[in-house]
Amino acid sequence: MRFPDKTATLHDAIAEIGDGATIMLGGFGVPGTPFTLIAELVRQGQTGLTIIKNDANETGMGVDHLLAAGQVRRLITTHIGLNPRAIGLMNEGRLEVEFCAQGILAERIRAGGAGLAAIVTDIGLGTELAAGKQHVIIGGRDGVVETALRADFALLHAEVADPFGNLCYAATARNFNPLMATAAGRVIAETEALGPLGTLEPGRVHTPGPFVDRVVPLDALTEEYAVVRR
Amino acid sequence: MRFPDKTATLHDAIAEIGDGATIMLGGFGVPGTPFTLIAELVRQGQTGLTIIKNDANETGMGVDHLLAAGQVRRLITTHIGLNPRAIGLMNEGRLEVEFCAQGILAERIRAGGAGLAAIVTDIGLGTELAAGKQHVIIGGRDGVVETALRADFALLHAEVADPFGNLCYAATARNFNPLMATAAGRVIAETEALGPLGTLEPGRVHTPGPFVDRVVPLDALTEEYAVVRR
Amino acid sequence: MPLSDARARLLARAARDIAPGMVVNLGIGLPTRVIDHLPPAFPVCLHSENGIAGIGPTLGYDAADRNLIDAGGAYVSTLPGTSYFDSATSFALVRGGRLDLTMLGAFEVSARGDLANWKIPGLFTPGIGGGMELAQKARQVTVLTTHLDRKGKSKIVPECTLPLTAQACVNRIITDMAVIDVTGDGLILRELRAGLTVGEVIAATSAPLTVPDGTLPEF
Amino acid sequence: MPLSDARARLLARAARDIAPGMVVNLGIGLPTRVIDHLPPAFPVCLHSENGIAGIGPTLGYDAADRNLIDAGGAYVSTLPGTSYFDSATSFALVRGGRLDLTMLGAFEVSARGDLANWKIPGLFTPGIGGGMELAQKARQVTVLTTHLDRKGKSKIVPECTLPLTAQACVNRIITDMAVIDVTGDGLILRELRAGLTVGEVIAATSAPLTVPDGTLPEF
Repeated sequence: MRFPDKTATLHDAIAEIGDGATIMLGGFGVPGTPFTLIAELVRQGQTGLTIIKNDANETGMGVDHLLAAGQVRRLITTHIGLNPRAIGLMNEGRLEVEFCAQGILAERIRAGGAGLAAIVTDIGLGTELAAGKQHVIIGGRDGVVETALRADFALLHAEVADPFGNLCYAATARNFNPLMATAAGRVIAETEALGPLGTLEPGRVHTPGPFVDRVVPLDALTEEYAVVRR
Repeated sequence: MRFPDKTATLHDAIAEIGDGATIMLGGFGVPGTPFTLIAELVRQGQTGLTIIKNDANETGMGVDHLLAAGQVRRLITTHIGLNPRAIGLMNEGRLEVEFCAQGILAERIRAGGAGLAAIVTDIGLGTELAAGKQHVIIGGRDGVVETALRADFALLHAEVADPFGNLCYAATARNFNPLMATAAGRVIAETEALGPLGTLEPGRVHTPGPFVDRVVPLDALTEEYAVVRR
Repeated sequence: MPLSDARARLLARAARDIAPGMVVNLGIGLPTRVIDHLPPAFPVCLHSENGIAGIGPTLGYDAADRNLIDAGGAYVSTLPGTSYFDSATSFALVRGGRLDLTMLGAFEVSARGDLANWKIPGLFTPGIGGGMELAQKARQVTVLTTHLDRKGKSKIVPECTLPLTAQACVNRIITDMAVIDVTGDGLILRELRAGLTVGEVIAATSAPLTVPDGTLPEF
Repeated sequence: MPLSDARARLLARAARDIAPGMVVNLGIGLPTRVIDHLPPAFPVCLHSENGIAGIGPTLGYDAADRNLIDAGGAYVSTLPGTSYFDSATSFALVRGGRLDLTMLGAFEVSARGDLANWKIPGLFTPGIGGGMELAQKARQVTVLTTHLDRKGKSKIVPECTLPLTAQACVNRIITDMAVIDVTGDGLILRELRAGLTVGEVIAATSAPLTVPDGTLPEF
């Protein structure tokens, strides 16, 4: 037995995405953000996108390019404080923004990946984030129903991958990547290093190959991946 | 900065458990079952226990000793087909057994560990496993509410640990261990190898130290851990 | 035809339903044996619910790793590209739609694809294990079973009498007599074991069977 | 007393609330600075919600690892015993009760411990980030803040006017003027910054303060 080879070119991997798609993007700040896949999405110009990402990156980086190009209709996120364009577009009513508590965003994505319909939590009770959401009483206690999130595509950034799609993430670049890897119809991972099958010991794999559809090896890392000097 | 040392003797770690406790036990079959911690629990003789474990092991192994000693009042599990004593006690009404679908048991434990109240799933709809459970409609579809599980104690088996409680599991000995590590008031891990802090690279850790309360290094592995020749 | 030969044909036929690149979970018993009928180096990823994808060949006791089993307790091995994960991730793979195919045994399969394979009240109550989620959530669910039980009664029934594993979950039934698809229009006979007639299969099946026009393929 | 000195006292006082062995999350801004006031080799595990436990010293840009930041974006380092994990596990640690203490900033804290620290409608809407779960679920929630806002108004108020981060979540407030506990009986003044009188603190606090009998400790 052997495993299928899922390596693809940058162009072909992103060309599968159509207008109006819902796309999860890995990353928390710079680490784990798939800047190269995002840049190709900007180049190809798909529009009307719903983006699910922890944050909106910073000016001139990642999600900001999608916003500048007017490709994003809706953003599901936890914090956009470092992106004035995102805040501006939201305030002007040109970008629909749904805020989640960070760990609840993680759980909603994970629930989608795990084939669950929803989770029930007490997070947000008594605040505006629980307003308008379905409630359910569990064991006598009020709970907020947080529905599962799935996407048409997940774009991830890995440190090391093999052609079957086994992925390993560096340090805090892990963040939302392994969760999103489970929660999209098609999962596309860019990787800094691509090794043959067997590169990753079975116990070191962060995202198992069966979750991944396309592996795009990166030739080089652009400036966006570098240390940010503020 | 440094981290607290959580190593403990076998006796002291298990002596914290009182009669009537709810205890999660790692393992799926032999791999990952904390046989030494269980043996000490049998030796100390706490009674009226609720055990949460994937399976009931086999005759003469692990959970079977607790059943033989009459220490278990209730068992929450997925499959006990390899333990005739468990089936017998259940049929005689001397052991209360709650069966869960295996992945739903995993999710209920995980939900407890993640501080959620419940998950909502379509697993079991139209079968006796959903009978009597709370339902909720999510986006127009019927869902079963599966409540989160937590325990007073979780007993785990690790391959490698450090004194802070960072744990790594071998091969398929991982199974329920990392989930249970998050879901108990007190988490006790036996380990085949104990190394100094730094033994485990940060990216290789399966269970982060903050989840663990006691680390019990094993002097030797008993026969129960060995390959089962059927 | 001796049963062992009929079983070999069943297994060989089942193996042909595994397409290159699939992620597959093979249930305990008959389904596990399908793997022996795949060509060498066939590109398939075998999943087991205890937390492994990319299972390699089964090992004897002397070569076994005590920590490396499949969900049935067999000692297995790894291949380049194998991964381990916890039980939550293992079932995320199943329920999240990444399991292309599961092959499962059955006590009963109904005309609309209900499956009963886990409990015989009063006789056999081992618990459901991972079977419910495999049956309910794999993209394709194929039942592998002898057509008749030990008493000679059809296992393919109008309605299941035993507690269900999952409702309307089975897509295909492969037996030692026939290949039958479960469709919105009921059960459709697709293939016959070599040497059997349509009449013999219909006679052995207590649920209604639709037989397409023309000659059916044999296996 | 210059503000910088008052702030240093606030931070030093806050550091004394970190007990050996604790798992602690320090919010962005003032709370992050508490770490500089701990003794060397103090046994504490710093958590950050982006997926790290056991944070080591902050690094300058030249020594930084581009993949190793805390939730505030500072480049940090590891120690022997550090671990990385995904965002779901990171918040399992918080919501599951493994975070012993968080120290957070505030726009407003109410008499019953409601916290508002994330949104000023019309002016500042960055999103909640991880703050809601830290405030709601850490075993101990301490607010570190200047006692007065820039306009000289009390940040400790009878009722919050801004959108809440979480209800009744704050256990203790440490300011540049006082240490105040939030209890079932309201706010209790526990300690004074050296040189201040009880009257001065009461005058600077718009919420009712209970003052215990006897001399209050100074910090």
